[in-house]
Amino acid sequence: MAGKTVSSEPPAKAGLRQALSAPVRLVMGLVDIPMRAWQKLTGLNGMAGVFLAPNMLIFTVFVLLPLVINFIYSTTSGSAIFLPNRTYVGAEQYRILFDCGSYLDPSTCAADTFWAAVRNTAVFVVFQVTAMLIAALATALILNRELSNRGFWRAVFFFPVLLSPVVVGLIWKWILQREGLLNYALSPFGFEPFSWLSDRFWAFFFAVFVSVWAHMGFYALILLAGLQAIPKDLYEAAAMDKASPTRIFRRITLPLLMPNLIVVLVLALIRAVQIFDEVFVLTGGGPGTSTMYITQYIYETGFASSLRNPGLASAASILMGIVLVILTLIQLSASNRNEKKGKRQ
Amino acid sequence: MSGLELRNIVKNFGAVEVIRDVSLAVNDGEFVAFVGPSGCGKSTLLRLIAGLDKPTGGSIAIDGKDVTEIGAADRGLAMVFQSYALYPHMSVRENLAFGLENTKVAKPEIEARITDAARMLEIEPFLQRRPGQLSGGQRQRVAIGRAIVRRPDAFLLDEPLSNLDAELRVSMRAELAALHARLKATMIYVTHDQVEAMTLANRIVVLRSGRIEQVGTPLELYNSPANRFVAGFIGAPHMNFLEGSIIGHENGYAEVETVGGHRLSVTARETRPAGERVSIGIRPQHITLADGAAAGRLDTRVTLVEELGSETVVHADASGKKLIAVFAGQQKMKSGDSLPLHLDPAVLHLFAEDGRRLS
Amino acid sequence: MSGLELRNIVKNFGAVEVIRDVSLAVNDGEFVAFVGPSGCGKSTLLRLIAGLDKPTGGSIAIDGKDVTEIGAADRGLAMVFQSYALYPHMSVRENLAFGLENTKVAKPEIEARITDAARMLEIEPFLQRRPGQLSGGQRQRVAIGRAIVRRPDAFLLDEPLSNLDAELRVSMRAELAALHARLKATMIYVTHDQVEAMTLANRIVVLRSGRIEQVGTPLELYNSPANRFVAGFIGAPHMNFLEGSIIGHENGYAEVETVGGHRLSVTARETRPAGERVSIGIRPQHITLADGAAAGRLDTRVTLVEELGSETVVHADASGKKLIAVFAGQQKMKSGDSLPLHLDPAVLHLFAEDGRRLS
Amino acid sequence: GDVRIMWYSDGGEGAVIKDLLSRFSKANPDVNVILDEVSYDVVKEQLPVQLEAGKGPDIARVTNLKAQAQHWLDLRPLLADAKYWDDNFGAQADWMRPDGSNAITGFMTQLTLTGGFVNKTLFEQAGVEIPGPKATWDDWAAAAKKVADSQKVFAMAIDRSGHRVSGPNISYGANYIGSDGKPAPIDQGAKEFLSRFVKWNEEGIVNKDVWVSAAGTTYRAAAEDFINGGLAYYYSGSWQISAFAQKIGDSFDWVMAGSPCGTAACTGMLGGAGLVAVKYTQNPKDVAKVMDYLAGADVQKEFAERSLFIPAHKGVAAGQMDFKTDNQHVQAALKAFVESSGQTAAPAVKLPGWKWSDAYYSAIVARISQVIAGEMKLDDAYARIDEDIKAKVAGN
Amino acid sequence: MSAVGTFLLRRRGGRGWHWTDVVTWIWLISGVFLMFGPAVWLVFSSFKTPAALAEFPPSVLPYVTEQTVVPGHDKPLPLYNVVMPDGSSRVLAEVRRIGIMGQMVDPKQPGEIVKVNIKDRTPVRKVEFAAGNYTEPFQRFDFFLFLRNSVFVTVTATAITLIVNSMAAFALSKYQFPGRTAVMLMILATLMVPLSVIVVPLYSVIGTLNLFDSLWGVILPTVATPTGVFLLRQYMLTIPDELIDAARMDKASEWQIYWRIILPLSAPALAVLAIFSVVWRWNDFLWPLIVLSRKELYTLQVGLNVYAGELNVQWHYILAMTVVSMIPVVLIFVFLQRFITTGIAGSGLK
Ligand SMILES: Nc1ncnc2c1ncn2[C@@H]1O[C@H](COP(=O)(O)OP(=O)(O)OP(=O)(O)O)[C@@H](O)[C@H]1O
Ligand SMILES: Nc1ncnc2c1ncn2[C@@H]1O[C@H](COP(=O)(O)OP(=O)(O)OP(=O)(O)O)[C@@H](O)[C@H]1O
Ligand SMILES: O=P(O)(O)OC[C@H](O)CO
Ligand SMILES: [Mg+2]
Ligand SMILES: [Mg+2]
Repeated sequence: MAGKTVSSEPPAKAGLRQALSAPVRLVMGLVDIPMRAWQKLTGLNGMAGVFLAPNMLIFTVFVLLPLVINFIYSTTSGSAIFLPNRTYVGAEQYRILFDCGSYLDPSTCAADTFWAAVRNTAVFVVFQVTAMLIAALATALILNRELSNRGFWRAVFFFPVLLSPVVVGLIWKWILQREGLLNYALSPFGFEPFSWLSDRFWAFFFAVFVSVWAHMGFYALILLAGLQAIPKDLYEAAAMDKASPTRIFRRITLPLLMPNLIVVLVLALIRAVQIFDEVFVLTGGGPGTSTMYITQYIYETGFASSLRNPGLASAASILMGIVLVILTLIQLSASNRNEKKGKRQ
Repeated sequence: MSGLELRNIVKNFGAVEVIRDVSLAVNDGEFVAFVGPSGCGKSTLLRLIAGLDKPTGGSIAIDGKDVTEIGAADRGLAMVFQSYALYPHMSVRENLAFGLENTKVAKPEIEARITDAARMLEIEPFLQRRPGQLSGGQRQRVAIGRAIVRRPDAFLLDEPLSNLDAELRVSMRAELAALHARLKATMIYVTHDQVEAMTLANRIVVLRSGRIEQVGTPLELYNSPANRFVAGFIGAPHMNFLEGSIIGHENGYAEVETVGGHRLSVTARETRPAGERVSIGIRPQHITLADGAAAGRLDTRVTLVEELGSETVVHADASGKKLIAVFAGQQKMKSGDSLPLHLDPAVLHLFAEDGRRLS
Repeated sequence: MSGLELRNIVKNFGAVEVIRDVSLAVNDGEFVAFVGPSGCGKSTLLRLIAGLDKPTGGSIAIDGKDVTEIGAADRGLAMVFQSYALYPHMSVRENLAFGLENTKVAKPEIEARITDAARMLEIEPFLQRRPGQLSGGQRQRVAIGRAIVRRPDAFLLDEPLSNLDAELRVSMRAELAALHARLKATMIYVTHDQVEAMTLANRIVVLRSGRIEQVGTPLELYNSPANRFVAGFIGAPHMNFLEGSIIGHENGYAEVETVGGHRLSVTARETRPAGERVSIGIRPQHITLADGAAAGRLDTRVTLVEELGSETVVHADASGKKLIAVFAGQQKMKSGDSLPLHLDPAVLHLFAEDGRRLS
Repeated sequence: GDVRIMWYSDGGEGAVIKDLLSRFSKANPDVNVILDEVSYDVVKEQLPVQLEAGKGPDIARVTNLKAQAQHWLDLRPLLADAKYWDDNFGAQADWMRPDGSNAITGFMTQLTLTGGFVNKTLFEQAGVEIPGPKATWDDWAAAAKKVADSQKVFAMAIDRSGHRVSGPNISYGANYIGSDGKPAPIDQGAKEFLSRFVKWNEEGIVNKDVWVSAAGTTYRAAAEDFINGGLAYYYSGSWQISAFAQKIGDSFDWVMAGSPCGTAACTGMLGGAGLVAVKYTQNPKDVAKVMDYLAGADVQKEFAERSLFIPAHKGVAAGQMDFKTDNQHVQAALKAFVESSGQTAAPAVKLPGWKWSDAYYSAIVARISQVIAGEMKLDDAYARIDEDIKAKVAGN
Repeated sequence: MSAVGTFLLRRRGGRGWHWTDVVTWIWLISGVFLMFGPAVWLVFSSFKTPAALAEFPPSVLPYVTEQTVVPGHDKPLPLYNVVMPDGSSRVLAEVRRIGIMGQMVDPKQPGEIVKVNIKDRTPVRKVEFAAGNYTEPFQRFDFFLFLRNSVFVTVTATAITLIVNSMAAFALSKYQFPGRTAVMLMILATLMVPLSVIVVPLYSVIGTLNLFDSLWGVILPTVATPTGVFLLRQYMLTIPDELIDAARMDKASEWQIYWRIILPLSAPALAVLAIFSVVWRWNDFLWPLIVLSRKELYTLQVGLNVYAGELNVQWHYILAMTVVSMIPVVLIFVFLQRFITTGIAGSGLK
């Protein structure tokens, strides 16, 4: 008997809901007429196409097409922005990127900054995604408990997501600079002022920390929705089975959360690889190039200076995309296995 | 374990009163069945005992210890949910093993218990399947299995056999009885099946709208229902009731005038004033065919005949009042036949207008 | 509507064969019950008829029209799911209205039908509640209501009464029968309840491991089961089987030697060679107490007595063979008593070693 | 018709131009001037895309003038008095037109000049003499270090920008422009200063944080340290003046001290933002009208005085300026900048109009900060700078 | 239980503190400090004058130096705490500063000038909110126009996002059709390249479609977000297929199944996506910047950005406007998060 907590609405509110839903019903009813006709014509499989169509149309025009154009860019050179004004160079841009003495040592590469960025990004992603996952999961689990003032607590953890990356970067820069809030707070304990962001380790640490800080609420919310979707009666069954909280987490929560965990993992990974704005504002990629990530490289190469090289930037972005696709494929094959598992019924 | 005591339990869902002041003591090792109309609060009561819900009022004690504030995991009970609540992502085997792993039972022991339960429940072929790949009855058996393997001090079973076929139900019933005998565990059993309640339970608790109507051994309930509700509820098809009024009393018998001016005498413990409205109850199985013009004969007309093979259920009309009678074997009656019935005073029940038993 | 015809239906789930070559014709307006052991494929067959699953092989025709490729929504059937499958986000009223809104039934008509169904199912007080706020039985009634309000050409009901109490079940049964009479709709009804199957169905289909064992009217199945499986499955408690071997034949009777050298004669249509292994079936209700030293008397010892109030189920041991007998009323037997039984040749069934009926 | 002006602001100049334009609108009701105020990002990232697509505003305030010169409208035929423009804005006209053309495409809304700011109060407190006008970078470093040691502050800082170190480089004789007009390899002059700069960073004379705390070409200013009195000498530019006026207030005294000398000169770098007409306009005549109005001497003077900018208009600059501030530090600093703009060395005047200066700046800033961060040797950095620039030239 | 205890109702039954309760509390409290603290600081900072913003060490509250009117001086003079040579301390007003010496007067005895080394004085400060950070931008530009554009973009884009994505997610989670995995992968693969990288190609597309300088040009490219499809699809996977079976038996068309069964049951995920979409669209900066070049069409974020110049950024305005523009999204969050409640999809089933 799951869902005991579902309460019936007071009649007044229900009435309001009915009134509000009337126009929606009308519109949806109208849409239903052609939909039904189409369904008659094509059966269920035809409907899949209908449901996909609007998304796919917008998607093809505004996402896929630009991506293809982007690929074509990567085969051209020059600073011109529009394709017709650019010169075709084939794989030249890729050749430049891959022109290395040894791939393990960026300094032997023609595009040494690119490879430094690749290496930095790889390390960053490993730590950031792990930290992100743990933090988001912990937050979601805790927000999923029966707290009073739920809305408040959720807002607390979601709040940073509302801030633009620039503001995020800025706030933390102010906190972390040599004369910043952190040093100020530490001074009573006898710490000398320290330039956190000029230190390789700490700059990296805070790049991870701040990006987790800024986006954790986003993932926590996804996980929270997923947690709430787990039927209550399974927890009741587990309680009857004398399961400890840790075992409930490992054997019930985690597997049933898997579809949503996959969302979070995939998105977190993609976004970690694409990390840019807030870290850029925070560390600018420094000290030296130690927190310079691949998107910053692309941005610098393709857009920052007046002498842009969009071809090289595109090539780099295509490479980044390919790596991401591979990583995502790996994750999804895991999820496909889990899809069947997570299903009730 | 495990004596169980409910003291003045009340449970409300918002404004809806679901359990109203239920008190009940269940002895260690007893097998108690909860019966009652759909929605009367059986499952709710079970959930309260389990610790899955908190009562709005009253307290629950297990073995004399107040457990009202103790969580479900710490009460040491096992439960078969009416909705099964199987873990959809685990195989049947894992579903069964989960509770044992939680209590750190050794691996071989887990294996043994699962094999045991699976054999008993006839689910060996499905141990590797997920619940989603099972039929309704198979799922229900897994749900039972999950409780059984735990060997808890007390079982809470919420209609555990409702989706099983007759044959399987009989064998499961026997298995549960054997289990009860072997484990000496307290069992609380919700069922809609009269046969289950009658054959399995030491005592039956009859609930109605969140109140206990009667508690007693199966035959007590059958033979001396405390009131008209219990009388009607226990026994299938349900008892026939004939409205009537007291004419007089004589040697512990009450003379009652009922449908069509028909007069019946019924044993009565109490003397009620003449003219008072009463009702007479008679079980369908106790109605016999009147041979010839015997006294107390009731003339009726057959309206519907239900052939069950081993017995025949006859619906009859006695001066506008519907009666149901059950005859053994297959009868040659058909709708429209006239049917003279005999109501033996010895098997009649008498109830006051408020439902209280008088006989 | 709606004649229904299944032709050589096969359904596999991966490697698991669930339905194996089922052919069946259901007449327009007929009430057919599917019975069979848990997991035999009843629900699967229903889902195939509904169009929710596609058969692996074979075809389905409704009113002579092949609908194998037609989706569920266009087959014009209504279904009560074994798992209810209520819309959890809709109130009971909305659950009932949904199907009607889909077919553009007028508002007042919807209102009327819901009121009707709610009265019949006794769920008026809960119309505003969500399924999560209902008891198991209440949910089940909503599931029935959802099908009923639709007034479809044919109903598919998957154990619709399994979670209702006896009394309610009886009245629901009557309502369904009335509905069937009124709507003249074809009904296909899966049940584990023998009484339901026997009283409601025009014909009963007995399934076993995805195959049809027998199709026939209730009494046909009860009186002349086609094989030992059907014989055992129909009737509760199940038929007793005594293993034995043919000694000889005489005027349509076969002489069989069975447990403890006991000899019985049984009607037999076929002559079987002497010495062949056969089994004799006798329903528990047909066993009577032997009075005195009558011929054919079987000496047994009582092992278990189950008092059901209206009848008594006695488990007895006859030279190591377990027998169940049902006696009317409450008997004074107890475990350990010796019990001489009489098996009337007229009510015995004879089955060949492969289960085929011989009598 | 409509004339759209894309305008970004560093400070209060947006309000000023709005004011000036509203006067124009009153006088010319037939021209509908619309001021689209945007962030600098728009000018930097969006405008180029629009321009290449043949779209864009009619007039824009731009810093990247030369590289986009092909998009600017030649106003010469449309102007009432082209000679006035040549006379007063001719010095920078080359910055905003294709090489070899004589087009008039717009004017500089302000000139900027790099130079050093001194925290006079710190020097006084330390009892250190402020070096004189002919003092070299080494002198300044030595003096600032003394102040730093005594006052527990940083001695020097230079904004993280290739443009900012190019003045000092030129002062030591650097020349970026090769004989073919393409970039020359980094020369001894540049190395002279850059190696000093690296050394000062290592010794803590220069606050390392500024250059280390970013990668690539990212701009980082050290203004905050200076504003907070944590810096004795800050090499930045004239645009800081109004911010200083606002933020430092009365906390300490500061002066603008021109650019220190190297072995070859004592030059800063010129720069600034220009207001240019866009070729793709539908109303060239109205555009010219607006431009003419804005280029007027009165308007120029008022704009500079109210915005606290160094005027690019020759006549106005030569005249008496009355900057609208009551902060005497600002008055003084602005005057000092106006004066020192005269000492700008020839290569420094040329660079703003040279196509490859940005390639040079980026390479220097990216690689030198890697050296300071300890990621690279100085000599490798020089090699990388040359390679980076070569790649840029090849790619364009 | 203490007052704090009642604030937090614990899920695990029983008396006393389970370790999970302790962890919960630690997490929540540090959450307030760590997640919310910087935000509070941001709000306070938005009330600081540029000078106070640039000040180190930073203060939490916006302080300004207190001033007082001293007879004989036209302007109010700043007050300082001065440590006198004898070790005592006095509050003096500074008339002017010459080099490292300040000329001070005691406001109560205006005649006498005291010379003080500036090292020995510290300003007397009080909390004052610089409301001008808020009011000036409002006067300066068309806030309400920008607001209207932002609202239009946000609302429209969110509505379309929800509908279009949920439709696609429905198809991808509840239908078996050839190429389903391929479509899913393609959708995901496009997440892989950040927007900033494909801005130029996208710009050409927008140009071709004549959506340049149109709010639809801002809206359309964002609505087919792969994130949304992916998020919704994964959530819909958890809705039991049997409910769809039931609806089909109820003669519901697929469209009705979509909007009457799937959509309501996906409410928590839809709420999450709605929150995201609102936040994204409201805060979108780069893309509107590219598409919109006329101020009549500016969204708030674009409009507010005029304070970011090349060499100078007027943080006091930007912070204030950040706070202002955050208010609507916070409210929307608070409203929408209610829908992230117990999924009930399972409770209709046995
Ligand atoms: N997805 C599946 N994969 C494999 N086997 C399945 C799957 N679904 C059902 N089965 C098997 O098919 C058989 C028939 O199932 P079905 O649900 O039709 O049984 P049933 O006759 O309705 O049983 P019950 O009376 O228990 O409801 C069962 O043995 C079940 O285990
Ligand atoms: N969340 C709820 N809100 C309001 N009423 C509820 C809620 N949950 C259950 N009820 C009501 O409480 C009563 C008791 O429910 P319960 O499930 O205990 O009945 P039951 O005896 O188990 O019935 P059944 O035999 O049908 O399973 C029912 O009438 C039901 O409608
Ligand atoms: O690419 P997505 O789906 O993550 O969408 C992100 C938002 O559009 C960012 O503004
Ligand atoms: Mg129940
Ligand atoms: Mg079934």
